[in-house]
Amino acid sequence: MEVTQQKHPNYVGVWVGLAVLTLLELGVAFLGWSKLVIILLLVGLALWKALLVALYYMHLRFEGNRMRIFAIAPLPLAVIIVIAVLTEFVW
Amino acid sequence: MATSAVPLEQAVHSEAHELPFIRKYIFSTDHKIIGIQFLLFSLLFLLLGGMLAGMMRWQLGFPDAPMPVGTILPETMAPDGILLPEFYNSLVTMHGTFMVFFAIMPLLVGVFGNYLIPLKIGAPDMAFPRLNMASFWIAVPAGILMLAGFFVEGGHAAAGWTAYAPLSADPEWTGVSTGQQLWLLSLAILGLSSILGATNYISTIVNLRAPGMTWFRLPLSIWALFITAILVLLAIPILSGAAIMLFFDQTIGTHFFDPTDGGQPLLWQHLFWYFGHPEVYILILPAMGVVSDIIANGSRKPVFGYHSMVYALIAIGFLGWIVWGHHMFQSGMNPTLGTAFMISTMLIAVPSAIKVFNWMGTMWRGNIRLHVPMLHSVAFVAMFVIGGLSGVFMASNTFDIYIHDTYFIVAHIHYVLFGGSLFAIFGAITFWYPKMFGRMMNSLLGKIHFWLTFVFFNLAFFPMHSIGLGGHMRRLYDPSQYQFLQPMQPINKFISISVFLLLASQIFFVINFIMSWFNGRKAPENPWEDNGLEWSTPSPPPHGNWDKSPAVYRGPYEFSSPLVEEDFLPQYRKLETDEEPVAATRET
Amino acid sequence: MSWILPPSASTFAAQIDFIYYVILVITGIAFVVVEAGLIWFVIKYRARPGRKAYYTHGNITAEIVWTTIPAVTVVMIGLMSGGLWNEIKGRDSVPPDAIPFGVKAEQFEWTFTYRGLDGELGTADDFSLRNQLHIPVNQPVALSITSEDVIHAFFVPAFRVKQDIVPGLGATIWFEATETGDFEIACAELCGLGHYRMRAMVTVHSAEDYQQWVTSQTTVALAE
Amino acid sequence: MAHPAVMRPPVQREIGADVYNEKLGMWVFLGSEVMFFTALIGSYIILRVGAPEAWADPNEILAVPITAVNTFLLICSSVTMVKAFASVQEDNQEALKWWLVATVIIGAAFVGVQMYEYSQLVHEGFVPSGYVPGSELAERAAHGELPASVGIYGSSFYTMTGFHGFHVSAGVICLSFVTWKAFRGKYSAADHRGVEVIGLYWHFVDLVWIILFTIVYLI
Amino acid sequence: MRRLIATTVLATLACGGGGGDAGTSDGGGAAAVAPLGSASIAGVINFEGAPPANPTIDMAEEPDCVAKYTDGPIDPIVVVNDGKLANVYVRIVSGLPEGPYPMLSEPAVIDQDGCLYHPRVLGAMVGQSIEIRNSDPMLHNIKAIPTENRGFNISQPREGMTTTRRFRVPEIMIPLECNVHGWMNAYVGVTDHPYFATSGEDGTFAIGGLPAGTYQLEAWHETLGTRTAEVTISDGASETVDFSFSG
Repeated sequence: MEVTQQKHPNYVGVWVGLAVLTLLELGVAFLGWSKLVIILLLVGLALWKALLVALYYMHLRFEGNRMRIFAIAPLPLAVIIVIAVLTEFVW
Repeated sequence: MATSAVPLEQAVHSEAHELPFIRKYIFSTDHKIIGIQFLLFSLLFLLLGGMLAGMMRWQLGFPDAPMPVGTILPETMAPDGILLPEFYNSLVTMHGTFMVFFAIMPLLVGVFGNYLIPLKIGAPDMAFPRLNMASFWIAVPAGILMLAGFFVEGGHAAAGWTAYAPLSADPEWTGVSTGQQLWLLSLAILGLSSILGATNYISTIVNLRAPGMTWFRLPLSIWALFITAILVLLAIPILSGAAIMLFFDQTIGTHFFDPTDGGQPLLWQHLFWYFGHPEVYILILPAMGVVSDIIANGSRKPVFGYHSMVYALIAIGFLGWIVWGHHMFQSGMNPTLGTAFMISTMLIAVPSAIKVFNWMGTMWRGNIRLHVPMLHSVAFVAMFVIGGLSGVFMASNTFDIYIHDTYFIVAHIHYVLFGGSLFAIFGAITFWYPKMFGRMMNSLLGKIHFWLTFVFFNLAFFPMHSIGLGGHMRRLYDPSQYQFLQPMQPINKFISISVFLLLASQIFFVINFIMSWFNGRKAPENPWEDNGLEWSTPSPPPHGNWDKSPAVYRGPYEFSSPLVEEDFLPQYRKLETDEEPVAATRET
Repeated sequence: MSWILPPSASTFAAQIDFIYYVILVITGIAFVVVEAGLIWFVIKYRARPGRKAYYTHGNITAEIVWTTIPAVTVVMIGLMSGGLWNEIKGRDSVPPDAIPFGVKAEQFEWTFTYRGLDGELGTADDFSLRNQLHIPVNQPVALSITSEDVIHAFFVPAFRVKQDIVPGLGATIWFEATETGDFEIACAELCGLGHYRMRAMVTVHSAEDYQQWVTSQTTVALAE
Repeated sequence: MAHPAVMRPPVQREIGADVYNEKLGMWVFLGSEVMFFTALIGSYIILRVGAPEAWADPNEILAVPITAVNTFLLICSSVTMVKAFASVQEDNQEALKWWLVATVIIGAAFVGVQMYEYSQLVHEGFVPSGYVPGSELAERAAHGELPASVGIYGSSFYTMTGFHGFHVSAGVICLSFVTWKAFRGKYSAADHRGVEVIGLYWHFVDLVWIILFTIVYLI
Repeated sequence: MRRLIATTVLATLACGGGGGDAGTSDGGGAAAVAPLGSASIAGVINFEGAPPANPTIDMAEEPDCVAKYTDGPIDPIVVVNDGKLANVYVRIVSGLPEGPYPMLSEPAVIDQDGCLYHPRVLGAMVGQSIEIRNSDPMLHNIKAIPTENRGFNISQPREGMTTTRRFRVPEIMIPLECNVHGWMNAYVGVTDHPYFATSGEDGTFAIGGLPAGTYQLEAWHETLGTRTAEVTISDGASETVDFSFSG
């Protein structure tokens, strides 16, 4: 039914990738580095995994732009509230 | 989401033949029936909310005087007919809750969203009819839970409709435990209903538009409902999340909003208003939409600046997300944030102004028919302007220091929600009543109801500006406690009496609504000589709305077009010059 | 039914009221224009048989005009009140020479703590009064307010002062009274069934009266 | 009687979002889910920044190894789900059924492990309101090995993971329904909307867990 | 519509949903039980040493209350009249036969007068109605903060109002407070039997209607702590038990 998408992406490959990234996360989390670096790394890895799932498993990679817009539309709102409230503590 | 996985044709087909009463009128999947169900549901709560307001006003106008028939209230509410402060607080809370969540919102989104969207875009039904039915039948238990709160030990929620923590988080501060929990539970459930509804509206408008119904041929009412649906979809979950956290604070001893153990009371306000401000636009955008339709019809003239009207709607929908802090100017949040929020709030006045001027532009050089819907719509514009302008005072965070939490705010919100939304709702009900029930509403009763409502509404709420400027705090059980408020007591009396008369004048609407249902004048297919697709099908429309889907040849507001000698040119009327639209409605 | 603000008794009040009157004039004009326009249109263009409305879809120039004018106006209003806002509520707006007071808000009382003669809060000669605040005139005062239970709001109408007091967060506000006399303090945030009774008085003394008053109170406090 | 656009998906796909209703609807619904988890996760971040002292280091209170296993389980269930989708696209009914069954089982296993994790934590004395007085963890806190009070930590931990678990459970139920239909041969290469739509939801829940696992357990 | 609301309220009240006790009589059955005996215990609470000074109350904001006092209002925490201590709550802790015990049909009355509670220490039986009165022309709210029972927080905005509440479980002691007047404190002792008493201004107390037996007594004072005593009485006899507290 998805005419736009003939051959499947390498789902198993993505799965391996996710597993590896998870292991990486576990490694990083218990390194003795400064908290900030670790947090940044972990967030980076998490986003990377999230992106993999969204692009391949949820096939955003193969959707039209309209669907991509639908998918990312709420994210700015999520960021706005968190940032705004955090300013209470930051300055 | 198994429901949405059900292939739609089954849903539609199974409805085709004649159905037993219960499937046709109770558990119906027909968007028209569901719309009418929402109408009755929310009108009931509108009535209730009005009653609660009446009790409050009695206490404010005549403190210490026993309320007429107040003695039938139990002593936990009003011993010998005089309200108790705790019950007064419950009234404050529940009046707000009923009106916002169970009256205005379902009236605009639930009723007109359901009824108009498929009819106006030329679809046989919603994209997910069963989901649609679910969204109504989830709303009902929410309403029942909300009502139940009045009858539990400790009374109903008494922390205001904004339920500021920690007052709402710990029964110790109010003596209310079960009531507050029911309140939160009910809102979480209602939230689910709204989200399902919004999902349905968006999918329907995006996917089910009739051939030729391009985005910029959509009536403004549909545009407004579309933006509203997006706001509902994204704002309500925030409330649900916050309500659940507060519910856990109440029941299983979590500490989200409890400052003594790392919690943050301000977090509740941020979450609530991050939902709450889009909510404000959820409550006004659909009203703006239907009013645009009715004003164009009443003026027999295309909407002035259709495109800028659409862009204004979108702008409001977007700006609505970055202004929530203006509810919290005095809450002690970061003052720098305060300034930022003030600017964004000021900006949101612009699209509103654009809309007002465009409505006036639409009436300018029109051929205005002052039928009842038009009366209400013009009143909407007039009242909304007052509400909008008084908003500028509060948007200035500095002057807000003084009027925050005073009756000035009360006046403002009622000019927007009553003067605005409710007038639009009365207009819209009268306008689409013939389509809904196949009968016209009585025009004379309608005019009487309009003028009484209009006069008493202003008599009731305009003076509130003045006492607000005098510093009169809101949510105050007995103003006479303060010396500086005592001189305002006469005005309070005056307001109260006006409110009673305002409530009384609604009787005309109730009578008109019920009488016309049974023996109103039979309605023709297109009684208002309007252009929308809904007028191309019998009143009331059959199941599936059309035998074959209507084709759309032009925009929704071709009134007084030079192409024809009538002063209206429906979207579905094919002129020789028109070509058949292709099924694809993709923009180019 | 008046649009005049009640008498004011603090330095802020004058400035805040000015902003109010500016906005009042601007919005007043807009109000008259729109409402008059509506009424005029309804009368002038009411339906007449055999007449057709003027067929137009709008006018770009008009749109631009009535987009810009409101935009400019509101932004100006915004900038105007923004400056004053920082003066009143900015993070470090409290003048150094302001007299410090401790205020405790709880259901449904205000407790005011005075620094006594030694000019220090938190010392032996501090003394507290229930629902009574005494301050000198023409002298900035700083109240550090904390809440014991729920959110309250410290509101002195005559001073145009209002601040929510969030438990665990507290707030420090400052103002300078310009009139002697008694003024009412109200709780402006619903705080429970006794909210409407959460009322206190602020008494503004002339400088010398204030000194005498503090002296007398301190001696009493030390006596106990 | 009804509008052809509704009757046959191919026609609809011409219209609007370029996808059939159910898929569009699911994406729209996921939008609201994003905002719901924003309320929870956002609050978590805000509360944690506001009161860092109330949070214990990773693996101090929460058991990372067991949840790491759980994470792996969820990732696996995602790949089985997407495999099921791929199979139905190729009209491979057998593969579809068994991949779906596998997904249901792994999903249920995830919920089971989470239940076990909760019971362990409660047993050690970590509950939504903080420490259980006199419990093992409370003791360690008394000796300064753990934060003195973890009320807000417990509150947000249980609420967030709990609601994710709730979503997984809901997913498992819907998946079982879809699996049942698959066994009745309701899906084909031509029309497999149910499989794709539930898949979207399932992957979304997995995606949320990826975020949760990182910020709740690892940071 | 208002009528509809109200009637439904009443309906639910009737089935006990309304929280307020609109005259429903708990333990009414127990009232039928005859006194278990005729023995009685009486005694005096002595106070040794100099009684601590009670703080004065700053009532300036409530002239109506101040007017009720000749010399400034004092917070009666420790009330000693020539060596006798008032407001001590004495009850039988153990030694009683199994219930049911005779129900006290008279309500226990606590009055708010001059912005103070009278009495300051009140004894009540489980299910016995506690009648709360407001004799001040102003708002008092009454907040009960129990640990076993269900608490309440009600208001009496006008003079002469009375509200009735009951407690379902024995609890020693339930603090009552008024949040409008932070100094107002009272304590309610709830027992499942009627054998308790509170020492009056003269420091005396008396417990009657007891069957013969050996009883442990406990005397409770809000700041001075508790004292216990044991006494054995035969039917119809009357024993004297004195307690003594010191500052």
